[in-house]
Amino acid sequence: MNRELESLDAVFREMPDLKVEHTGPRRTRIQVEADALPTLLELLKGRAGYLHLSAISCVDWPDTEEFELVYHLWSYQVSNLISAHTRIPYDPGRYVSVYDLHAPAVYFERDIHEMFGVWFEGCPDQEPFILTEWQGPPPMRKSFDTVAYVNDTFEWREYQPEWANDPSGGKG
Amino acid sequence: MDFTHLFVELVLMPLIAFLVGLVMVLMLRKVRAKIERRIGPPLLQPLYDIVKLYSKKTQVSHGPMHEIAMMVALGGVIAMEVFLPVPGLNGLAEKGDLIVLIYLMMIPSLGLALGVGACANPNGSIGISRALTAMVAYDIPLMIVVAGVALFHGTTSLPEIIAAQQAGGMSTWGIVQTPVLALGGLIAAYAMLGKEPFEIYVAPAEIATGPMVEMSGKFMGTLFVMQCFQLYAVGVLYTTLFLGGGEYWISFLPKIFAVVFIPLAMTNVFPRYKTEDVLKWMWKWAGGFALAGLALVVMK
Amino acid sequence: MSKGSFLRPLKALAYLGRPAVTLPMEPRPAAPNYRGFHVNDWEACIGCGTCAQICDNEAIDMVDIPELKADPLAGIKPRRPAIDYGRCCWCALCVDICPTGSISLSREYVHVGPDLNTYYILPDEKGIHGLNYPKGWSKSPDADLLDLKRQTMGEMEPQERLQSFAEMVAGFTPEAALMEASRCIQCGMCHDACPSHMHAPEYIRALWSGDAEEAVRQIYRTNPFSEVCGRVCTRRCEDACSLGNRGEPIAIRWLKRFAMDSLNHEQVRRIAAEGRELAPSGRKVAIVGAGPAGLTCAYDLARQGHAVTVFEALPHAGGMMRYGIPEYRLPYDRLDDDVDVIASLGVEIRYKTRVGHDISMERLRDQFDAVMIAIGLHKGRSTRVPGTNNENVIAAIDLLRDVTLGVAVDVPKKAVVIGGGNVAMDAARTLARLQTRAYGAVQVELVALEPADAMLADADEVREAKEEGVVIVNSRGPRCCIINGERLTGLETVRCLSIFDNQGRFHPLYDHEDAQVHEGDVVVEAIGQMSDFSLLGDKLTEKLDWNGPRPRIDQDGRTSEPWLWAAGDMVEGPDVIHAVAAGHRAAASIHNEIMVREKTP
Amino acid sequence: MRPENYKPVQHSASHEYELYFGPNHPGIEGNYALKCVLSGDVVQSLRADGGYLHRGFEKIMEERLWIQNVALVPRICVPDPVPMEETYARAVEMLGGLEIPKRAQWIRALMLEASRVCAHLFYFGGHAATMGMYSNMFWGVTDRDLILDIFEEITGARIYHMYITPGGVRRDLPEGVLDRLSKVLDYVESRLPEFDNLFFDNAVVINRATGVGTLTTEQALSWGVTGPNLRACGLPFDVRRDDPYLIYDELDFDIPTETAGDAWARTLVRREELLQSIRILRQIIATLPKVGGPIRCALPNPLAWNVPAGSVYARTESSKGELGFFVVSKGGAKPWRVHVRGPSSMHAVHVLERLGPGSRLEDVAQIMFSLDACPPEVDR
Amino acid sequence: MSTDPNQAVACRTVDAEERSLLGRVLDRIADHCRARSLFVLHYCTGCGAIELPPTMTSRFDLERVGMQPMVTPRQADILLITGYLSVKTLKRVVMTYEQMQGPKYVIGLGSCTINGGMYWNSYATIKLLDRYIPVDNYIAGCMPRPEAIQQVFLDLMGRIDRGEAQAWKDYYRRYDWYLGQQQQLFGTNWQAPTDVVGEAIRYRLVGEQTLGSHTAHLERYAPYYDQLGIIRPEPARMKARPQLEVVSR
Repeated sequence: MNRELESLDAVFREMPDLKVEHTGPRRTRIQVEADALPTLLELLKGRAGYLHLSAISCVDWPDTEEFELVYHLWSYQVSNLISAHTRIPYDPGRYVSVYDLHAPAVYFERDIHEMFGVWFEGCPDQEPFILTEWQGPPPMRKSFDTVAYVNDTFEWREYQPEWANDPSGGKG
Repeated sequence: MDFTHLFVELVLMPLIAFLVGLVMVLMLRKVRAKIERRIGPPLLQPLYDIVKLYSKKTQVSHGPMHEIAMMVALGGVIAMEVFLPVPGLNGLAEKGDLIVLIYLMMIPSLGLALGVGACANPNGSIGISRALTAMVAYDIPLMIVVAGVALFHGTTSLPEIIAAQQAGGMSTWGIVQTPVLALGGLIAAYAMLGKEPFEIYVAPAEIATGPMVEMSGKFMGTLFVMQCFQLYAVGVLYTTLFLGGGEYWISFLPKIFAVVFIPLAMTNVFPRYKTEDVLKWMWKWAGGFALAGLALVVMK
Repeated sequence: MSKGSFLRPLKALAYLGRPAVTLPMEPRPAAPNYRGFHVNDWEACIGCGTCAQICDNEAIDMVDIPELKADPLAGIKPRRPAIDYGRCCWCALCVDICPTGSISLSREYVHVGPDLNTYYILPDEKGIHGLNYPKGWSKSPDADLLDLKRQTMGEMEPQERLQSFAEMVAGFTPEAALMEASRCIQCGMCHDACPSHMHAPEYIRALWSGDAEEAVRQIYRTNPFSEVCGRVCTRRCEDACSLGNRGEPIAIRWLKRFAMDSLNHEQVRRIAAEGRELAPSGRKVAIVGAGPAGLTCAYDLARQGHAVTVFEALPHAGGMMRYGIPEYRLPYDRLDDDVDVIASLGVEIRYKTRVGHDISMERLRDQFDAVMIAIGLHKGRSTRVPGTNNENVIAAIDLLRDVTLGVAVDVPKKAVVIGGGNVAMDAARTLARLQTRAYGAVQVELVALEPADAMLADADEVREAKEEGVVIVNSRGPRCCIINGERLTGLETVRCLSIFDNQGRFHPLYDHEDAQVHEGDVVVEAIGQMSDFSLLGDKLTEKLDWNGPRPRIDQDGRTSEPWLWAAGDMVEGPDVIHAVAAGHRAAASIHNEIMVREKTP
Repeated sequence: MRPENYKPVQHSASHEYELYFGPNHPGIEGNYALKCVLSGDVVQSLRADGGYLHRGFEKIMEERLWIQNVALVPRICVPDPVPMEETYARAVEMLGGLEIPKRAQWIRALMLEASRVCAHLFYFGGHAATMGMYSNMFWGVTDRDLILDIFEEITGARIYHMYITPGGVRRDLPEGVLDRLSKVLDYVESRLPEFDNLFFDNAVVINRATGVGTLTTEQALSWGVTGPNLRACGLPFDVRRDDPYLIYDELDFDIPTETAGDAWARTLVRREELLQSIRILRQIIATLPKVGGPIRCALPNPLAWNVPAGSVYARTESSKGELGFFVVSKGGAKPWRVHVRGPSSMHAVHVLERLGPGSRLEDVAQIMFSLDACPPEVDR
Repeated sequence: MSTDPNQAVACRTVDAEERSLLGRVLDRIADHCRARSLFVLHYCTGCGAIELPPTMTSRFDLERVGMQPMVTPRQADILLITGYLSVKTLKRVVMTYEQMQGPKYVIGLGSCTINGGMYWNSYATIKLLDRYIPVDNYIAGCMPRPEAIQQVFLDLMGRIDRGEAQAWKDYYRRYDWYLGQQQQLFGTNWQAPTDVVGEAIRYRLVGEQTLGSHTAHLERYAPYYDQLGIIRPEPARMKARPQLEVVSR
C-alpha cells in the first residue's frame, strides 16, 4: 500500500499547486485549480492507474457564486479513491469535458448540464435526458425553490373526514 | 344425407369445438399455473374473459379492413371445424379433404395479417411478419407429414383415413404404423399452436405482444375465440391423422386433450427461440423427421 | 461452455403433481413489529406535536380537541395528531421520537376504497377501523431517537462548598450547552407552563444554532431577571418538558444561564434597550419595593417611556432575591447586573426609603400617575409552639437577611431548623456554612412535617443539603422548645401521621406518644412568611378590599383603589418567576390606564 | 378512435424505421424508454430516454433533515433498496465521525447480503421473462418473497425497510430470526438445482443468451462498467473486497468471474454470487449471536442535528454494481448536497446505448435486463 | 336536430335505467363477467410496481380471481398507478388511459396518488391523481403489500359486480375539466391522439362539461360545438405558470 501511494506522491510532486489530504482509508481529497484538473486526471490515469471515473458531482455554492465540480476516481491498481475538487464561477459556467479521458464522463456531464446548467466544452452529448419536458431553470441550483414551485403549481387535498365533526369521538 | 341434417351438423360442430376449446384454454392456463406453483384461474375463466371482451362499451376500430379481416380469420377457423370429422359428426369432411383443410388452416393467419396490417402499429407488423415466418416454418414439415399420411393410406379423405386406422384397433393407428412421421407431425402441431420455444410472434418483451397490440374489445374477444378453435383443431387433426380418429366421444376426447397437453405443458419450461432459429430448428428436426417418415412410407 | 440440455428443463414438469405454494386470500397476520396504520393512546399522548415535526412529509397535523382539558403545568396540550395517508410513508420516525411512547403502528395494513376522506384519520388506540389489531412497531428503548439524558454540569464537592458562599454550580461548558440545547424538540410545553411565558423553545434553538445574542434577545422579551432566573427559577418549564415523560427534561434553567453567561454586560444592556420608546411619555409611576415584581414592572414601563421611581427600604435592590436567597445559589453581582440593566433604562431607585415611614402612600398617590406595591413577604411566621418567644428562636428569613446585610450573627454550635421547604433548606445550608467557618463542623438538624418522598423543597436542594451534612428528620411536627432556664437547649417533636384532612385542608395529626428531642442552641423557624402592610397606613388599609391577609386584586393586578396596583409575592405567594409575570401584567395594565388618563398636574 | 377518423400513418420510404421501447413496454425494466432505429430486425441506433421516474431526489434531500432522508433513500432503487440505506448512512457517519457498534455492522451486512439474494432471484426471473419463459420468473419472485418475510420480521416492512440509520440500525433482531433465515437459505439452496434444470441448463436459454450484448474487457473498463457486469468480463473487482466497509474484511467469500462478457456470462456470475451471498449469510448467522453490544451509537436529537461540515464519497457494492453517495454538509441540519451515483446510471444509458447498435430487436430487452439496469436509480 | 346530444346520436350502449328487462339481465351478466375477468395493464409508473410481481405470481396468485397482466392499453381493463407520477409519465398515462376501452378502471396505489405522498415537495411529480384522470379506487400504503393490493382488487370487483365503478364515464362527461387540469401542466396546446369528445358523442356520454373553455383551445374539437348546438366559449385563460428564470443552455 505504502509503495503504491509513493507512486501517487510522484504525481503530486509534478503538480505543486495541489492541496492533498488523506481523509480516510483509501480516500484522498485533492483541491485543484480548474485549469489544472485535466492534467491531473491524465497524470493519475497514466501513472497510477486511475482508470475508473466513479462519478462527477456538482455542488452549488451561491455564497461565492461558484460551482464545485468533484471528480471521483478509483484506481484498480492502487486501490484508492481520489476526489478531485475544483471550482468554477457561475459566470460563464463553462468547463472542459473530460470525455476524451474518461468516456463515462459524458453521462455525468450531461446530467450536470441538465441539473445545474453548466456547459462542458467538448462533451459530445448534452441533450436533455431526464428533464425533456421541463421548462424551468436547472432545478438543482440553490436558487430554485422546489417547495415554492410546488405550492404554486399544485393543489393539496382538502379532506372532510367524518371525525372532524366530533374529533373527540366521545372520549373528551 | 339430407340438408337439415347437414345444417345441424354445421352448427353443432363449431359449437362443440368452441366448448371443447374453452376447456382446452382452461387446461392451458391450469397447466401453466401448476408448473408455476400456483392455483390458476377458476373454471369459467375462459368464458368470463370472452364475454367481458365482447361486452366492452367502447370499441376501437382501425377501419373497415380491420373488422372484415377479423371476420375472415374467425370464419376461417370455424370453417376448419366443419371439415374435421368427430365421432358422429362428419360435416363437410366427406366433401372436402386434407388438402382443403390445409388451405383453410392458412386463412386465419392471413386474415389476421390483413387486420393487423390495417392497424399500422409497427409492433403489430413485426409480429405478423414473424407469424407468417412461423407459418412457413411449420407448414413445410406439416405438408410433408400430410403427404406421407395420404401416401400411406392412399387417400386424402379424412373419414377414410380414420376408417383405415380404426380397422385393427390400436395396432393400425398411424402412430404405430408410421411413428417417425407421427413424431414430425407432433413437432409441427406443437409449432402450429405457437407455443414456446416456437412462439415468436406474441413476444411481449420484444414487440409488445405483436399482432395483438391494437386488438381490443371484440377483436380481442375474437382472438380468444379463435384460440379455442385452434387448440381444438390441432388436437382433432393430429388425432385424426395418427391416433385413430374418433369412434366414441369417450375415447376421442382424451386423445385430443392428450395431444394438446404435450405442447401446452412443455411450453412452460422453454423460452422462445429467435425467428431464424425457429426456421432452422423446424426445418432441421420437424422437416427431417417428416422426410424420414415419408421416405419410410415410400419405401414400404 | 455447456450447451445445455433439452431434457433437463422437462424435469420441471414434475410440478404438475406438486402442490401450489399460493397462500389463502385472507390477508396474513403481519410480523410482530410490522409498520401498519397508526394507533395513538389518547391517555398517554400529550399533544406535543413532535411527531408532526419529525414527519418527512408533513403528513401529521395536530388537531385541536376542545373537549380535552389543557394542562400546561403538566405539559399537556388539548390536541392530538391526525395522519394523512395521502402523505405518510410509514417510516415510523413519529413512533421512534414520540416523547411519551403513545403513538405506535399497528399490524393492520389494509385500507381500500374510493372515499378519500377516510384516508385522513385521527388515530386512537383502536386503530383505523376500530378493529383493535395488535401493536406492531412501537417504542423500543434501545433505539430511541430522543436523547433522554441530561448533560452533566460541573459542581463543587460538598466539603468545598461549605467553605464559602461561592456559587456552587459551574454552568454549562459551550459543548455541553450545545448538546443540551440540541436535545430540545421544540414542542413549546415550557412556554405554556412558564408563568411569564418565556420563549424557551426559541432561545434554546438560538443557542443550538450558536447565536447566544439571539437567545438573550428572546429571553429579554419576557424576563428582565434572566441572570436570576437562570439560577434560581422554580422552573415550571422543566416540569412540563415533554422529554420528562420518559427521561430527564431539558435543563432549560441552566441553558438560560449559559446564554446570559456567554454575553458580557454591555451586550445585554444593548439588547435590553432594543426597541425601547425614547420619547418620554410624561407619565410618572411609583413602585414600592425593588423586588422582581416591582423591577419587572419598572422595566416594562421604562421601556414604554414612562418615568419610573422605585422606593426600596433596604440598601440594595432585589428584594427577596437578595435577602432571601443565599449567595451560594445566586451571587449578588449577578443580581446587580440584572438590576443595572433595568436601571440603565432610566429607572430611578431610591434606596433606604421606607414608604409609610419616609414617605407616605398618600404623597405617592398625589405625585404619581400610578402606584404599585410589591413589598414581598419579609416577615417570618412562627409555629407558636411553647417557647418560641425565646430570643434564640429566630425566623429563617431574618437569619438570611442578616447574613446578606453582613450583620454579625451568633453562630450556634448546634441548630435545629423547622420546615421542609426551600427556605428551610436555605437556612440550614447557610447555617452549615457559618458553622463550618466558625467551628469547622456542621451540626444542623432539619425537622420537616412531610415524609421524605413528599418534601416541599426541590429534590436537588434536599440532596445537596444532605451532602453538606444537614441531618433531615422527616414526618415530625414541633411540640415545644425546650428551655432550660433562659437558655434554649433544643426542640421537642412528635411524629406526624398525616398533614391534610379529607377536604385537603392543613390539619396535621400527631402521634403524641412518639416524642423526640433535637438538641440545639438555636431554633430556626422556616414555615412561611408574610407581608408587612404597615406602610399602607390605617386609612388606606381600611379602604382596600382584602382577600384574607392579602389585598384583593383583579386579573391585571389592580387593587380596589384605581390608582394602586399590587403584585408579587405579597399577593401570589413566593416565586420569582410568578413575580416577574405579575410585574409584566401590572405594567401592561398601568400603561393602558395612564395613557388614557389626564396627566397629573 | 372512431373508424371514420382513422388515417393510416404514412411512413417515408426507407428500410429504417423507428420503434419505441417503452415507457409502457413489458420488455423494459421499470418505467423507461428506448428509442430504437431498426433496419429489419437489426438495431441501427438506440437512444435512452429517462426521467419517467424522476422525483428530484437530490433536490428534496436537501430540503429534509438528515434523519428524514433515511426514509427517502431506499426509494431511489426499488428492487434493491438496502444498499441505498447503507451508503447514505455510512456517508453521514463518515461526515459526523460516528463509530458504529460492531453488532450494528454485522446486522447491516446481513441486510445487505439478504437484499442481494433477493435482487438476484428477481433478476433471474426478469432475465428469463425477456425470453418468454415465465415459469422462472414466477419461481424466482416466489422464493424471493420468503426473504421479504424475513425482512418484514426484522424491519417491519417488506420492501422499504428504512431500517439502517446513521449510527446503526433501528431495532435489534427479533428472537429466532436467524434460525428462520437459515431455513430460508437452506430452502433457496435446495431450490437451486431446480433453477439449474429449468434455466441454467436449458438449451434454448443458453442458445438465446450467449453472444448477446457482449462487452470486451477493454470496453467494460473504459465505459465505466461495474459490479457483476464487470466481473462477467473477467475482472474480479468488488467494492466489498477492494474498498471494504462494515465487517466485510472479516468475511470469507469469493469473487466469481466469467470471461465471455455476454448476457449469459452476466447471469452466471449472478448465480455464483447468489451462492456466495448465502455463504456470507451463513457466516453472519454463525457470528452474530456472539457479537453483543448496542445496535446504534448515541446520536443527538434528530430534530436538531448538525452534521459537521465536509464532504465524503461512500461506496457500496449493490447487486447492480458500484453505488456511490457523495454527501456534502455545510454544518447544518440538512444536507447541502447529495449526489447519488446509481450503478445503473452507467449501465442503462451509457453502456446500453453503445451495446444496442448491431444487436437484434429480440435481444434489446435481454441486454437491458442482463445489465440489470434499474431505471429509478438512473432517474433519481 | 335535437339539442340533447344523448338523444340525437346513434348509440350502441344505453344507460341502465333506460334498458328493457332483457337488457338489464344482459347488463347484469356482463357486469358479472367483467368483475371476474380483469386485465391489468403491465405498466409500472412508480415504486409500487415492485409489489406487483409478488401479487401476480405464485404466492399471491391473482389469476385465481381472474386477473392477469396485459401488455397493451387496448386490452387492459385496469390501469394501476403504482405510486408517484412524474409529470413526464403523467402525459403517457393520460394517453394510455384514453387508449383503453371502457369500462376501464383506475386504481391509485399508495400515498403518492392521494396527496403527493413522500414526494410532496418534489417539483417533478404530480400530487393529486384524480385531477387528471378519474380514479375508481385507492389503497393506503407506501407501498401497500401484496395482500392489501389483493384486497383493493377484490373491493373493485365487488363494485364492478354491483355496477358501481362508473368513473370512466366521468372522464367523458367532464372531459373539459380534466383537460383543463392537464393543460395546467402541459400547456394549452396539449392534446392526446384520442378524440375524446368524438367518442363521448358516439357512446352517448356527453355531459355538461364535455365541451367547454378548455377544449376550446383545441381546433380538433371545433366542429363538435356546432354538432351539439353549443356556442364555443372563449378559450380559458390559464393560470400563469410560475415565472421561471430561463437560463441559456
